[in-house]
Amino acid sequence: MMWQQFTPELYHFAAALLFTALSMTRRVDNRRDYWVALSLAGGGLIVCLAAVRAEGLLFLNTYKVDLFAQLFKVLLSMGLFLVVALCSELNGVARRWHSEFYLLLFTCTLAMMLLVSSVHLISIYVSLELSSYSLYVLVALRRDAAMGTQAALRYFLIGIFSSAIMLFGLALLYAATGLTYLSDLVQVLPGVIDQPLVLVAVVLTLGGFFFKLALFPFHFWAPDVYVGAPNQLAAFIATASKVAAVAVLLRVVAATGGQETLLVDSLAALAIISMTVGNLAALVQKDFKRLLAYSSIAQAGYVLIGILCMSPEGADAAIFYALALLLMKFTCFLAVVKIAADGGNPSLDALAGLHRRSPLLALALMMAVFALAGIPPTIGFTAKLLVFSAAMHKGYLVLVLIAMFNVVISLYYYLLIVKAAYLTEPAVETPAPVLSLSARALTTALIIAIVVVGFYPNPLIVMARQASSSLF
Amino acid sequence: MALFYAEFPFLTAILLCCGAGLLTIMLIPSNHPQLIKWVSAVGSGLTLVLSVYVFIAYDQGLGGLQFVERYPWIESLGIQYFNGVDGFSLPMLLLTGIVFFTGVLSMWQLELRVKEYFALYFLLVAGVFGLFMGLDLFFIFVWYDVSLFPMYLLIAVWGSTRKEYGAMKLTLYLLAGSALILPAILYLVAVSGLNTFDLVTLTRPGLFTPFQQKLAFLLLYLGFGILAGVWPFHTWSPVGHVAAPTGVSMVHAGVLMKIGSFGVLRLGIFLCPEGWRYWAPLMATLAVIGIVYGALAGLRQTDLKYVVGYSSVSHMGIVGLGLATVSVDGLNGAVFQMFAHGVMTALFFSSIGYIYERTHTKMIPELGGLSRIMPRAATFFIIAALTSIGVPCLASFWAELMVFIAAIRVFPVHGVLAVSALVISALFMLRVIQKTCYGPRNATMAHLPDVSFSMSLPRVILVMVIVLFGFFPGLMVDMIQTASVPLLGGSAHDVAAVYP
Amino acid sequence: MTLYSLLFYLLAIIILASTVMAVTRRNLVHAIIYLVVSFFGSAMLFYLLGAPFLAAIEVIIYAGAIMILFLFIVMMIDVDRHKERLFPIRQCLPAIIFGLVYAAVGLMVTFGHSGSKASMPIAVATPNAFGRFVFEHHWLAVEIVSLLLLVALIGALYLGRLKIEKSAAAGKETP
Amino acid sequence: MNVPLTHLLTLAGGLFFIGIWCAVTRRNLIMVMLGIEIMLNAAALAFVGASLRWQQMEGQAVALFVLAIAAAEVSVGLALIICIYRRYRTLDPAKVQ
Amino acid sequence: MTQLIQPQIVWTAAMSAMFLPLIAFGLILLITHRWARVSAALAIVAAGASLACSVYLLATLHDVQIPLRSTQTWMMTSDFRITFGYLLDPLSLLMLVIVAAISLLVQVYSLGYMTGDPGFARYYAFLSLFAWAMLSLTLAPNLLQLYIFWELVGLSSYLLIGFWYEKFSASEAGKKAFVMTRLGDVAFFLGILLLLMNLGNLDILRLNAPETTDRLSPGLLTTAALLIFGGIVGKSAQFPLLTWLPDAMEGPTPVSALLHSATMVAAGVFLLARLFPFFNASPTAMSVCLAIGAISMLMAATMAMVADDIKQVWAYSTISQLGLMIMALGAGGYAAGVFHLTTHAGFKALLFLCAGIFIHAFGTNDMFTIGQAGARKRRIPMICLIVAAAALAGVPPFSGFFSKELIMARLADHPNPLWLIVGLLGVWLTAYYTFRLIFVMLRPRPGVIPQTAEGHAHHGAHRFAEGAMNVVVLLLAVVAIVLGWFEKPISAFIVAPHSALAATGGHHAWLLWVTLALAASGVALAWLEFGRRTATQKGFVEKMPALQTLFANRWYLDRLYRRLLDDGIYRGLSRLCAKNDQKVIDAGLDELAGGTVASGRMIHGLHAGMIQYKLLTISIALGLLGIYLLF
Repeated sequence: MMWQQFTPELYHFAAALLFTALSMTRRVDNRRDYWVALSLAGGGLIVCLAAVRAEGLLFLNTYKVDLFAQLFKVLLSMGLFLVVALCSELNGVARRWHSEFYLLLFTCTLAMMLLVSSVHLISIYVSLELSSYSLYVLVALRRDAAMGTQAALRYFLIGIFSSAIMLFGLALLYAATGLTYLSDLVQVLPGVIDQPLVLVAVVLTLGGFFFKLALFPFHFWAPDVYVGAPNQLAAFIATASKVAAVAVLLRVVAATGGQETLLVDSLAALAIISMTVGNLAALVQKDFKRLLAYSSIAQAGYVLIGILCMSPEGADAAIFYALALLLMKFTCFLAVVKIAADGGNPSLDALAGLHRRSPLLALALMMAVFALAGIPPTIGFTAKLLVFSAAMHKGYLVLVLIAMFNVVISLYYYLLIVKAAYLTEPAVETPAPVLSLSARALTTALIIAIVVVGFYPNPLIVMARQASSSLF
Repeated sequence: MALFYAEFPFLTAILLCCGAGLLTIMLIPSNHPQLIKWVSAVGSGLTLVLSVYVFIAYDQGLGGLQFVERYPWIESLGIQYFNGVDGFSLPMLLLTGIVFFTGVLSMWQLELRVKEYFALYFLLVAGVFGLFMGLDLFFIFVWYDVSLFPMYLLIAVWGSTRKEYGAMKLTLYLLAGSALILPAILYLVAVSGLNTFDLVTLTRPGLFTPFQQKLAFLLLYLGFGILAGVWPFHTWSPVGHVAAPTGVSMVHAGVLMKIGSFGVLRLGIFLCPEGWRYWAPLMATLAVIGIVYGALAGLRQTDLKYVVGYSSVSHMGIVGLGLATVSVDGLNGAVFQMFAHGVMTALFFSSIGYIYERTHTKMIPELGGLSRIMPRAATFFIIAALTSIGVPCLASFWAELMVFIAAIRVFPVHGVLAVSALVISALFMLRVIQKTCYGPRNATMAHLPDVSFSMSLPRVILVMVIVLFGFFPGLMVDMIQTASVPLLGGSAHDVAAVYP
Repeated sequence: MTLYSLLFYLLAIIILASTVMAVTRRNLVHAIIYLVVSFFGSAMLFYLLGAPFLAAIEVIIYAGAIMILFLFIVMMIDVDRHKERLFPIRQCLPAIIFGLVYAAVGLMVTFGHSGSKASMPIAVATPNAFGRFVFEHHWLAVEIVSLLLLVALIGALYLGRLKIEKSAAAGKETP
Repeated sequence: MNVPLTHLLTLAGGLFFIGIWCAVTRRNLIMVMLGIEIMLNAAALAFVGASLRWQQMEGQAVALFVLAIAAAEVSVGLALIICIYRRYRTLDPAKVQ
Repeated sequence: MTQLIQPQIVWTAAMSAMFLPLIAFGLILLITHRWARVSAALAIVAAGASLACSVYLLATLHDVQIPLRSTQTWMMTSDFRITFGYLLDPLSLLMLVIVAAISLLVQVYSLGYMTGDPGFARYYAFLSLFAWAMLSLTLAPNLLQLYIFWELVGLSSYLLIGFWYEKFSASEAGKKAFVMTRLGDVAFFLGILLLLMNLGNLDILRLNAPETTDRLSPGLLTTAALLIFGGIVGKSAQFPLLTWLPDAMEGPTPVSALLHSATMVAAGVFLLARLFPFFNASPTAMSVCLAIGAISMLMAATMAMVADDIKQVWAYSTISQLGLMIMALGAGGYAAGVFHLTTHAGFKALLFLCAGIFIHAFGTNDMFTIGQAGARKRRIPMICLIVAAAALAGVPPFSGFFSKELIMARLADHPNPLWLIVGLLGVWLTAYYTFRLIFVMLRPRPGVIPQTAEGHAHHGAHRFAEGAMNVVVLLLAVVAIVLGWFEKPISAFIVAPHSALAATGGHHAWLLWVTLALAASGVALAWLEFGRRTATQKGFVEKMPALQTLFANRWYLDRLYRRLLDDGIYRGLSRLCAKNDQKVIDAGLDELAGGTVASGRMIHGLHAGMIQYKLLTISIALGLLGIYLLF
């Protein structure tokens, strides 16, 4: 019985093992790795979908399988599947390391799945570390090794620094309460949150998750890593990794009960600084991926608003936002990958004339960008609406106003992307990005998803509500 | 039969016309521009017919909301797909239908990226229609943005003078407005504690405290005010209009600016009547500054579109003044002015578009003698200008009359200033007419052809509308009355009895 | 003051002092040696705190394996050629300021916390019990850590081979 | 043992701070790593102390995992540092750009 | 009698009188604008039918005691109903007939005058538009309807003055006329609103009722009256808004005859008469009327003394005569003012139309040139011109004599003798400048006869054109001759509703002789200076350069306005606003955007720093957070 609930994790573990084995065989053809990975990732998605209604507590209550976790597992496996689908031309990674690439990708996904289900501080910590280490190594896999190792070093240093901070926070938390199970913390924490030690402990603990979400001040890795990582991996970091961070943050923050205004205020301050810093810095970017990195810092700020509400509405909003981010960011990176077919880093100028070279891709990019900017009727708007609505129900009018002004600032660079794709003509005629039939189908599906989910989000919101009900 | 009409979703049908038009255009290969234009014309014509039908079929005796359509949409948030029309939205629907149709016809000569243009155009107009008929705050906001964001591409791709700058400025500026509107909406929904976005439910009196109303109204007023060209948030208007192509200018100045004032009316005034009364002096002051300032600043402009842009600022000031008076007359006048200004500006831009297309200039000093060169085009322009200076028996006059009556009663000083601005606006428009249409024929342009009969169709329609409502203002005012009188309490018939 | 507490304060002073020394050494080898002393102190403290198994592990892994690894690397890449500036002012000044802040916050936090003023009881987790506990309660975490070590292994392997490839291809990697 | 937890936490805090100080100010990648190791050690110390305070083994278990992770960290980190050193011939983070 | 009148027929007649020209206007614009003759025919038929209806109304209703009123709602907003309808009382009936008659005559005349003009159809359309607006104005039963058509009349005036829009001066004059009258209209409109606010009603009959005026406080009454008088000043080109009318002569001469002398500018006086009891209730307002009328009359007369342009002379004279009428009304001479309006309409139209014939024939406006070119040889217009001039100068037995007599008598009744003196001075000046012109034309200066191009394109229809014009002027001359004899019945007719006000003034036998003597001396002086065989043709004013410049420059009023407009509005306020828009608001926004981007650049720069700085930032941020949380 217990193992059935653990199927998605086991599946991905097995997949990772398979790639471990594959990495040891002689390389015949990269296509083999791709197809294996794609089918495995597809299978993983199906498994996760099948297991979505599973429920139970495993491993002596350290591991909780509920709708919340299973939903996020679906999102994670979807993210993995989408990213793997982009890997048909994995030119950013040296050919001989493709198996390791997939291996680490699956391991990372597995780690995140463990993360979203963990309800014990130890398992949260170690699975967080596992996912981080997979990513450090993945980033270093960039074919242009100078760029890869550079980015990996920064990522690594900031990562371990924040994980050390988080660890110390956990230690303080443990010292103050003597509890390690989230379920216990939910009971006790709201009562003791006004103690300075607990407050500091919580804030330090959150640092590790903020790192994952690329929130100020733990966001410094994002621009370098997005640029330094292979494009597909950057897509993975921007999507799946964020989704997992949202999930675990929701779990942890919800445990604090939301009664302490100091904590809420400081989170709000971080959210505001994060979005402001992200948006302002993104204004002047020329490199598409770096721009997306800053934009994701800003988006993290928006998500945090939903999280800091510590209310069911806020949790719904954050969950929905995670899904939205997955779709929007992935669509952007789809464009990145397709435009930079050689695996390089496209600049904004590389988008010039895209509307002629590939109207579909341009349309998808435009929709994704508008969604990121939060313009209706796209999924991004609905997500923002939910987040802001939740914040407003808590009475955070000023926060919402500031966030909305950030949205306006962000619009500028999003429009620059649209302008690059739709208005400017390329100085040198560049070949049209090759979109296979399946890629076309994928792109179309993404466009439709972005618009339809944005316009009629009701089923998903209902789903999110059910999922978040276990948090409070 | 009546049952059938009541049940047929006419309002959704209008939206569907836009949607179907959009899809059809998307499916037509881009190498059939003529077909695309015809599809656009048919689609927009259908919306016009439908909006005229709705306007006529509305039962004025009954008043209130009619043609109501209501389906649950996002239940957990209390969001519904909720459409309906009343005396305020019907003029706007009619206006949109007219401007949409004539806007399509005015762009018949377009050759660049025809498919994309009309697709975006349809999207834009769908947003406008949706907003005017929407009664759910969520949808109102969605439509608001849907009507704004195609604007960027429409201006930046098909525009002219400083188009990228203008497009960026306009889009950012207008969406900055939405940065105030969305929080205001969410704030009201949150403090109501009703978990609904239903406008009608939220209008229930006593739902919000005076402070909440003041706060929310201010946000809504500033947010929508940007789009309505309220001084000092008006500077996007000249820049944007100069940059935009003809059809877009028409829709933008003609209809989109109305969204701003309509938003203030529909959201601000309906939801926060206390706030409305509280901020009315501010509104009136800004409006009067806009009226005078727009006319004065326009006096020195040399670009025709700048001129019209500033005149729009001035005219929208009249709308604002009407709204600020908190009286039935003021509301009637404001809504009527919204309609009249919409048609008039559409006519303006349509004529200027034609002139620009032929002469390749819209700089006033380079023009002259147009009345001799292209009499029809010049006539349309002159009629628009005369409407703009408030000549009686043209639609705008009545609106201004009502606004002034209301304004003098409530804010005497503001009213006197606003009335005095009539002189400046006359000076301003007549100067433009003199410099462009009159004077000796410009030899370099002498060979240019006049508007052909078919090409003058959109302008003729607009002129006819202006004259029709100029001679029979009752058609419109009676309609608006059905909404404005209940809004301010009291029924139309009681009030009428006071002064036989 | 019992012997235990005396020992604790002694160890605390040793640990802090040797760590400070480690941090302020210009010579990396010296720094590492000081750190080893600090870690030994920590191990003793672990023992004192009733974690004999951890104390052993600390000596073996931290003071042993990890520090040796550092030492290897330091020796291998002969950093002393580069005269680094100890504590550049641009980093030092903000660090001093936030150090003061930390001190204030830390004192406030630790001494403001009422529950931990009481002296701690003495207890020992025998390695046996500890091992049983870890594998009963946290075998999932153990598995995860093992995976983590695998990933680290692959990473080290990859990174190690990377430089060989690089030197072979003279700066430009072969795909 | 008659030491209150507060004192232990003070010790851990001091170590943690020295670790941060080292990581932040020493212009040497190896010293940065060492600083972070000190931070981890401080956390482990706090965990073990708290474990004693609450008479549980959870804290000790965490410390165990911390050691394991520190090992992994060092291996990956030092490998990276070597790569960097090979390329830039320096460990000064200011010059590794 | 009343029971014999069938309301249905009256309604139909009034409505057709008003709307037939509108229909003609619409038809011409929409359908027949390509066919000049059809358009003209349409317009003339409409005008003729209007005249017929008017005459019918006058005939049926001339002895009806109670004014007939009919209104229907045009538009209704909250508590205010804007109505459209008609008010048939002696004043409006009289005015209706005048307007309809002169419209028709001018339209017929224009057949000749405008032959061959490319804008022939447009011209008739505008004339019809004017006729509609003017007739509706005349019949307006309430002030708002009056205001609406008042504005429309202004519009048609604008269109007609700028009819030859290719001429800069014409379009400029049209603009000027519109804007200056607008200035007055704003005051008028404000006055209307003031009344509306305080009375809730704008019905003219009610306004004139004593119980209404009693309800208003004197201050309010005076304010309202003065504001409305502002409109009158604008429309009737009184001081200080008088400079537009001379410029308005840029329009075709028939237009000047119709709009700018006989009917439209008289609308101001008409309004004053219309609201006479209302104004009468405010002595201050009446004094202001008197003063403004007097100033305008003298000022314009002095300008006329030095003008060489034949139309300009008549334009000044129009202002002057309108001033006189306003004086008359201001002095309480209701019948005098209205009767002078009537006679003036006839003879001033005649003056213009005669002048038009000369202008048409010789292609110049300069009276000296026209004289040299042989104006004398054109008998019919010359005689008619003399008849009209005599009427204007107040020479018996022409119509002007009678009406002026009435006015002078009225002024003599006024307690302040100043007004009588002013009026008499006006009489003398009028006689002088009128006959100055006549003598100049009769006695051409010896010299080269300039070979002027024939005015407007002359085609085959030449004879027909002359015929049409001559018939019209002859008709009008007859009117100028005979109208004076109907003084008594007309006065009685119009005074009827205001019998309470029609205080019969004392009879001043001496005044008749004084007036006659003054008129005669004026004519004589004109003859001395211009008409004698040896005359130098230089007036006594022209011998005084200072006065000559002052008068010729219209007392520098024009220049003053120009300065105000150019420096005050264009270079001052307008520039301020435009610059503020560009340099402050817009530039501020751009700065804001630029600043945002610049701060973005700065923040981006911070991110490019060394890794340790980032760690440092994290630490500092945590420290700050700690401070916030704990302190």
